[in-house]
Amino acid sequence: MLRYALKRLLSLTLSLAVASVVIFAVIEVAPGDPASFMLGVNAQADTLAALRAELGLDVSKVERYFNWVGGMLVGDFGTSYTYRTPVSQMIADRLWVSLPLALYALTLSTLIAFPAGIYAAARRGKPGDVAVMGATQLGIAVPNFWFAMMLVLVFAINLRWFNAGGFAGWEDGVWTGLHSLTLPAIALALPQAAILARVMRSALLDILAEDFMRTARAKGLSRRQALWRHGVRNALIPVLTIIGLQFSFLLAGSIIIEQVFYLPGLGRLVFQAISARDLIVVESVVMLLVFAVIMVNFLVDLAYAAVDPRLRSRT
Amino acid sequence: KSDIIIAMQLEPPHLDPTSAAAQAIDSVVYTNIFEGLTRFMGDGSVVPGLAESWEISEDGTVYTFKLRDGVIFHDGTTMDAEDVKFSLDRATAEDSTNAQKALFAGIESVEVVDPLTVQVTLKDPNGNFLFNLAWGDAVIVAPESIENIKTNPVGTGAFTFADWVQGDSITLNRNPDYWGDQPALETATFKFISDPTAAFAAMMAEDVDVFDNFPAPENLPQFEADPRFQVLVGSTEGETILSTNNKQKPFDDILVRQALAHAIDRQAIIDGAMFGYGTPIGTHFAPHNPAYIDLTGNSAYDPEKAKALLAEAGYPDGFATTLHLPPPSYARRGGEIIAAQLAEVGIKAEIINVEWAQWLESVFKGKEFGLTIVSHTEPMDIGIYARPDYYFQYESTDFQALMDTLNSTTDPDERTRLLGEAQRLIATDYVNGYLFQLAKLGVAKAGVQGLWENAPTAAIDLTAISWDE
Amino acid sequence: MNLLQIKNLSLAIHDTPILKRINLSVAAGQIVAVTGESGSGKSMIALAVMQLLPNGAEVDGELRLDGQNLLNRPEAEMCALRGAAIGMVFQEPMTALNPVKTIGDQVMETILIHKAMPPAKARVRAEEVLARVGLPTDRYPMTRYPHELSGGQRQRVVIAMAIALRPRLLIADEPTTALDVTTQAQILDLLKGLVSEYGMGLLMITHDLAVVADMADEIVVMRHGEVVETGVTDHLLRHMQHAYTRMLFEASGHQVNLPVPPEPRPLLEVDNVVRDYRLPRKRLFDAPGHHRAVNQVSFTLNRGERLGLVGESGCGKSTLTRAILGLEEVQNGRISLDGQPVFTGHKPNLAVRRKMQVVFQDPYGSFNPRHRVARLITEPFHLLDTSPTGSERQDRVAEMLTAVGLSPDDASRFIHEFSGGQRQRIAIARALIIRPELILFDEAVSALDVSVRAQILDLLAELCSIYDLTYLFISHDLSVVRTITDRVLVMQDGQIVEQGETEQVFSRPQHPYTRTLIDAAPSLPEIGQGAA
Amino acid sequence: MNRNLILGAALSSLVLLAALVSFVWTPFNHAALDIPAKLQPPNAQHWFGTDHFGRDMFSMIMVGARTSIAVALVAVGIGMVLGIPMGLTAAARKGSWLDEFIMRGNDVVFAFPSLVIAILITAVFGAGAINAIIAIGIFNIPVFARITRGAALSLWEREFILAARVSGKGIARISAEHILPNVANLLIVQGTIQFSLGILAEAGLSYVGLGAQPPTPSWGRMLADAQTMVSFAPHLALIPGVAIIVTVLGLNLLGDGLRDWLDPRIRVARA
Ligand SMILES: Nc1ncnc2c1ncn2[C@@H]1O[C@H](COP(=O)(O)OP(=O)(O)OP(=O)(O)O)[C@@H](O)[C@H]1O
Ligand SMILES: Nc1ncnc2c1ncn2[C@@H]1O[C@H](COP(=O)(O)OP(=O)(O)OP(=O)(O)O)[C@@H](O)[C@H]1O
Ligand SMILES: [Mg+2]
Ligand SMILES: [Mg+2]
Ligand code: NI
Repeated sequence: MLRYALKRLLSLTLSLAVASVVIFAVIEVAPGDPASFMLGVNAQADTLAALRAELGLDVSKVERYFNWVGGMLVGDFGTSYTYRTPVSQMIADRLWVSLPLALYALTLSTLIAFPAGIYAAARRGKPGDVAVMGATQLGIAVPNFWFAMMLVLVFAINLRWFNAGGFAGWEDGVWTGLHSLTLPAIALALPQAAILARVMRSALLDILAEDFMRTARAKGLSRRQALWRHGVRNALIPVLTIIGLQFSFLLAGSIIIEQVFYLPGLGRLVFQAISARDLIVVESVVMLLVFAVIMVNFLVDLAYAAVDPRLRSRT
Repeated sequence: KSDIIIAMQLEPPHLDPTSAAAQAIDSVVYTNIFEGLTRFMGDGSVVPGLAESWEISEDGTVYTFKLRDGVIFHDGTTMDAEDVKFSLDRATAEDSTNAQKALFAGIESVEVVDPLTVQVTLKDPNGNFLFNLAWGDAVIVAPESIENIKTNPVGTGAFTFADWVQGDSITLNRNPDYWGDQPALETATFKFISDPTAAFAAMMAEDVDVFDNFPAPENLPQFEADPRFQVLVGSTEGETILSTNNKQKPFDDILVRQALAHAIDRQAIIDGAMFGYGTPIGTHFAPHNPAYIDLTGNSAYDPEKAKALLAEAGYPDGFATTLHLPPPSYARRGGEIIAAQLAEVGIKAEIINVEWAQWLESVFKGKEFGLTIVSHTEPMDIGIYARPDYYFQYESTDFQALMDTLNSTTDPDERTRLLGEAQRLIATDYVNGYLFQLAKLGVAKAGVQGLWENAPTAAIDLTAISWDE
Repeated sequence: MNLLQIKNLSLAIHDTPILKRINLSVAAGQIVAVTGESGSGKSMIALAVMQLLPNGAEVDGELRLDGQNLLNRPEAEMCALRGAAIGMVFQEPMTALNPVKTIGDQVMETILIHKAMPPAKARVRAEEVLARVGLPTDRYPMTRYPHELSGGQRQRVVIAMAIALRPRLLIADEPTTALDVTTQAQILDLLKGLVSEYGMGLLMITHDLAVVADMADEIVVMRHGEVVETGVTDHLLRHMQHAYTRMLFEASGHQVNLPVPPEPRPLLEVDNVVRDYRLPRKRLFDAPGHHRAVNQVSFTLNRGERLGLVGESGCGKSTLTRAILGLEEVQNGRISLDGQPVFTGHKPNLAVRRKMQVVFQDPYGSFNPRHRVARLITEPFHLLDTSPTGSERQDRVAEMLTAVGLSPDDASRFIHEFSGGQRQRIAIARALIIRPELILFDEAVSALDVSVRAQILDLLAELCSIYDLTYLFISHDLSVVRTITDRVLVMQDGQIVEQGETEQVFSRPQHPYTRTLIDAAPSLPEIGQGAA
Repeated sequence: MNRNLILGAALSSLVLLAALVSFVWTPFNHAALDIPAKLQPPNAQHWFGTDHFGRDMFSMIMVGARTSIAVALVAVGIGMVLGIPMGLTAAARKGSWLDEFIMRGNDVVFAFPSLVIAILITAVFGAGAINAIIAIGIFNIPVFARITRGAALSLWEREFILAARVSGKGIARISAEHILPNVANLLIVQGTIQFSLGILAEAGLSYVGLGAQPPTPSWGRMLADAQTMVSFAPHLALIPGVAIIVTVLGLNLLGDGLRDWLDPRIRVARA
C-alpha cells in the first residue's frame, strides 16, 4: 500500500514537472505585453521599459521559468503584474469562493444522483427507470450556462428568491454565503448529477449481474437487501472516479458560470488574467488547477483502496 | 439612506491612477480619493482643485499655483507644496510608469516657493496645461504612502479607502477630515460586474443601486419603463471610429478611404449596435464641445458613390482586408454591421475578434491591421493625428503645423478656429471612418441624485451623490 | 416423504421451452447427481428450486420441500427459506464472493439475515463452519478478503456460507469444475462428509461422470431439458437403458489407437530452460522479486512422437508452451527445433517458428470473431515467404477443412456459426495448414463436452496416421493424456518430476507427486457389461 | 432496434439534414442584415423570428448546425486519429517505457483544466473555429487513447492474438488487423458521446466569444448575443438553446442505442 502510494507520488511529481513546462511554454508565447496593456495607448517607450523592469519581465525566459517554479516550491507564487499583490494571496481569496462552490455543487449532484441512480437500477426497464434515464439524458444535453441564464431569469429576476449573482461573503455567516452560491451550484450540479446518476445506475447493473449477487440472494437476502449490502459499495468504485473527475472539473470548469453570476472565483480570475496578460497569475492558477486534478485523482485512487480491499494488499 | 452600491463593468487592476491606463481606476478614485491641482466637473469644465488659484506668466511658460490651506492626506500628514513637487517630479522622472507621461512632457521644472505655493515652469507655452493637470494621472499623492499606493491608496479626497474584495468589490468611507463640504454618502461600494446579462440581472434584482456605464443599451427601454429606475443618457469623450491603416495598401489611397466612408451607414450602426444611443460624427471631435463642427455630410451614406470611387481607385471588384474588433459591444456588434455594409460595395472584411492585450500588441503597436473599431475616450485627443507613428499612421505636415500653432495659442476664439480647421482637414482626408460619439448610459434607482450625466473623464464623483428621501 | 420432490416441472423462458416435465426427488442424507450435456437445463433446475430464475421464466408443475410447494410462494417466505432451509453453492468460486467484504462477514451474514442467533453467537458459529470446511480461524482469520484465498479455499467459503445454518437441502452446481484435481478431491470429500454428518440432502450438478459415479447415490441424466434416465448409481452404471446415457459414458472413457511412432530422431530439444516472472518489489528499495514459473526443464521430443505434459493448474505448463513457441524469451537454457534455436539474440527466429503451430484451449477465444473461416485458417500463411494465392489458396483451405471433417463450404462462415467441437476442428485445421513439424496442444480439449472430446481425439489419431504428426499435448486431464500420447512428462512447480512411457508412468508412478495426481483423479468404473 | 437508437437517429439526422440542406437552400440569406426588421418574434415569414440585426433565425440555425457539426466532427477526428494509435501502441507495448510515456503524457493533458486551456489557446492563436477545433480536439486525444488502450489490453490477452503471433505477425499488423476491428464498436459509441460533448464545448467557447467568428453563425454565439435580450425577446435564447439540446440529446441517445445494439453480449441474449 505504502509502496503503491509512493510510486503514484513519484509519477505525480513527474507529471507536475512536465505540466509546469507546458504551461509556461504555452503562456509565454501568447501575444500581448502586460506592460503595454497596463499603460494603454498613450504610453511612451521609456515608460514601458521602466514598467517591464519593475515587473521583472526583462530577464530571459529560462530564468523567469526557474524563478517561477522555484518560487512555487517555497509557496511564493510571485506578484501579480496588474494587481501588484501576491498571487498566493489572490488565489487564497478566490479559493474561498471556488472551493465551497465546487463542494456545494458536488454535494448537490451526489445527493441527486445517488438515489436517482439506485432507484433506476433497482427498477431496470420499468417506467420509473425510463423516466429517470430520460431526465438524465436531458440533464446532460442542457448547456449549463444556458440553464444558468434561465435560473437567473426565473429565480432572481421574477421570483427574487435569490440574488442575481455576486458573492455575499462568509462574514455574515455561513448561510448568507451559501445562499448566494445556491443558484450557481444548482447550475453546475445539474449536468454533473445527470452523468453521475447514469454511472451509478450502470455500475449497479454491472454489479447486479455478478455471481456474488446471486450468492447473496441464495443466502436469503431480499432483492433490496442484496442491492444495498453488496451492490452499492462495489458500484462506488467507478462512481468515485467520476466524482473525482467532476470535482476537478468543478474547480476549474466553472469559468462560464462564474461569469454569469459574477462570482469572484478562480475561474473568473484566470479569465481576467488572460485578457490582462497577467501571465504570472494565469500560470500559477493553471498550475494550481493541474495540481488539484492530479492530487484529487491520487486521493481517489487511495479512496479506491478504502472501498476495495483487493487494491489495499497490492504491494 | 447614506450608503450606495455602484456597479461598474471592469475592476481596476490596482488603485494608483498615476501608473496605469485603466479607466476603472479613475472611476473609483478620481476626486473621491485623489485630487489634482485642477479638476473636471460633470459638464467638462476645468475648475480649481487642490490649487485654490493660479497665475500664468506673460509668455505662458510659468504657472504659479496657490494651494488650499489645511488639506490633509488620509494618513494625517498635511498636503503642501513639497507633495505637489514630488507628484509632478514622479510623473516626469526617468523611470516613471505614468501612462500619460506625454501630458507632463512640457514641464521644465517644479519649484517650491513656500509651503502653499508651487511654481511650474514649462519649456513652451501650452494652452492645455490646466486641462492636463485635471487628468486622473496628474493627481497629488503623498510620498510617505507611495510604497503601498496600489493596494492602499492615500489621497486628500472626501472618501477614504476601506476595503477591497478582489474580484468583487471596493468599499470607500466618508473622510471626516475632508477640507471641503462633507458629502451626503457615508459609504460607497463599487461592485464589478463585467457580464452584460449579469449587469441586467443585478440591476433588475436591485442588487445594486447604480450602474455607472451600463453595457447593454438594448435593456435601457425596460429600465425606462420601470418606475423603480431612472436612465441617464449622456455623452462621453469617446469618438468611435473605424480606424484605418493609412500606410497599408489599398488604404494609402485617399479614394479608397473616401469610398470606405461613403460605404458606411452610421445610423444603421447606431441603431443596430447601440440600439439608437449615440451621436453621429463626421470627424474626430466630441459634438458637445463648443468647437465642434458637423461634418457628417462630408461622408454621407452612398454605396453607389463608394463603388464608383473604388472603381476609380482601381478596385472595381473591391478587395479583402481585416477588421480587428476589441471586446466592447460597440466594436463587436458594430463590426458585424460594418462588415456587412462593406460587403455590399465589394470589400471583404474578415472579422478578427481580439482582446485588448492582443489589440494593443498587434494593432496598436504592431500596426498589423487593415481596419479596426475603437472608441477614443481621452478628452480633446485630436492631437493624435499629428503623430505619424500613431497606429493609424496618418502623416500630414499641414496637420502637424496646425497642431503646433494650436498648442502655442491661448486666445479662445483663435483656438476654436484652429480646431475647426483641424476637424475639417482630417475629415476631408478621410483618415478614418467616423462613426458616432459613444453615449454614456447610466442606470440608477429612482431615488439617486447627483450622478454625472456625461463623462468628461472616467469618474464617479461620489461627493455630489445623495438619496432623495 | 422425500425432502425435495419435483414433479412434472416444466419451464419456459420467454416462451422458449427449457425444461420439460422433470421428475426427481432427494431424500435426507442422500446425494443425487444431475448430469448431462452442457445447456441441457441442469442449472435451471437448481435455480427453480431456489426460485431465483431469470426474468421471463414461467414455471409449471410441482416443487415441494418437505411436502410444501415452493412454487408461487410469496417472495418474503422464499427469502426465509433460502439460506436457512436450502443452501446453494455456485459454480464459480472466483466470482461467487463479494470482493469487498471479509469472508467472516459473508459467512455471518447468512446467519444474521435469518436472525437465527445474536451476533456474538453467530460469530462463534461462523468460526465453527469455517473450521469444518478446513479453514480454521487461527490459520485463516475471518478478516481475510476473498482475494487473499486460493480458488479451492474460496469454494470452501462458499460452502461454509451455504451450510452455516445447516440447511436440510444443499444444492451444489458444478462445485469443482474450476478447480484442479487435488483440490477437487478435497472438496468432494468435504461434501460427502457433510452429508453423512448432518444428514443433509445434496443435489449435485456436474458433467463429470467420474465424479458422479464416485459420489452419487442416485443419478439423473438429462438431455435437451428432459430427464432421459434416472436410477440408483450402481444399478444404472451396470444397466444403462438409454442410448444417450451409454454414449455419454462411453465417450468419457474414450480410447483411441495411435499408430506406432517411427525411429527416435530428435526434433525439439529443450535444455535447462528457466523462465522467471518479475514480481513487483515488496518494498520501495528492495530488489524486485522473481517467480520461477519454469525451473530447469530439459527434455527431447522425437520426430513422429506424441508427448504428454501433465500437472496441476499453475505449475507452468502454458509458460513452457509460450517459451517453446518463441513468444517469450527465457532467462536461461536453450530451446531448439531441428537444431536451430527458437530465439536468436532477443528476436524470435521466424524460420523456426514456421515449423510450429499451436492449438489453444478456448475454441472460441482463439479466433477473431470478425473474420471468416478462410481468413482464420490461412493466418499462418503469413509465416511463408510466398504465401499461396487465388485458387491454390482456396484449394488448401478446402483440403484442410475436409481433413478435419468439415465441408469446404464452411470457409465463408463466421466462427460463431459453429459448435464448440467444430470450432476446435477449425483450430486444428489452422495449425495444420502450413504442415508444421510440431504442434502444441495446450488444454485443447478441456473445454469440450465429453462426446465432442471423443470426436476430436479420434480426429487426432486419424491425422496422426495420415500426416505423421509430432505433438506436445498439454492437459490436466490424465485420462485423455493416457490415451493420446506415447510418452509423458509430469510437472510440478515448474519442474519436471517424472518422465517416461505413458503406460509405464500411469501404471507404475515413481514420484510421489505423480501418485497424488493419479489418486486424486476420479476414475470411471468399468461399465457397459451386461446391458439389458 | 431499440427506442433509444430510433429516437437518437431521428433527432441526429434531423440536425444533419438541416446542416446539409443549408448548403443549397435557406429561407433567407443568413448573413443579410435588416436592422429595421430586428427582433421579430416567430411569424409566418420568419419561422423562428429575427435577431437583433434583423437576420432570419431559421436560416442562422440551419447554417449554425453546419458549424457545430463541423467543429465537433473534426475535433473528434483529431482525438481519434491521434488517440487511437497511441492507445494501440501503448497496449501493444504494455509495461514498456513507451506505454508509460504515452499514458503519463495523456494523464497530464487530462489533468489540464480543458476550458482554461481552450481559452488560452484561443488567446494565443486568436479566436476562431479552427482554434476551437484544436482546443476541443486536444482533449479528445486522451479520451480515445485511454479507451483504446483499456479495450486493447484485454484483447491482447485473448488467444486469437496469441494465434496471430504464432503466425509470425508483428505488433503493428496485429493491432491493425485484429485489435482495431474489435475495439471499433466501443470507439464508435465513444465517438458519438465525444461528438455531443464537442457540440457542447463549441457552444461554450462560442458563448465566451472564442468559437467561430462572425459572420459564420454559431449556436453558442447566438446564445451569447441573445443573453441580454432574453427578457424582451426570449425566442433569441430559447431557439439556439433548444437546438443544442436537441442535437446533444439526439447524439447521446444514438450512442446509447448503438452501444446496446452493437454489444454482442446483449445481442446474443436477445437472439
Ligand atoms: N437468462 C436466460 N435467458 C434465456 N435462456 C437461458 C437463460 N439462462 C439459460 N438459458 C437457456 O436455458 C438452457 C439451460 O441452461 P442451463 O444453464 O440450465 O444449462 P446447464 O445444463 O446448466 O449447462 P452447463 O453444463 O453448460 O452449465 C440453455 O439452453 C440456455 O441457453
Ligand atoms: N505474465 C505473468 N506474470 C507473472 N506470473 C505469471 C505470468 N504468467 C503466468 N504466471 C505464473 O506462472 C505460473 C505458471 O503459469 P502457467 O500459465 O504456465 O500455468 P499452467 O500450468 O498453464 O496452469 P493452468 O493449468 O491453470 O493453465 C503460475 O503460478 C502463474 O501465476
Ligand atoms: Mg450450468
Ligand atoms: Mg495453462
Ligand atoms: Ni437391471
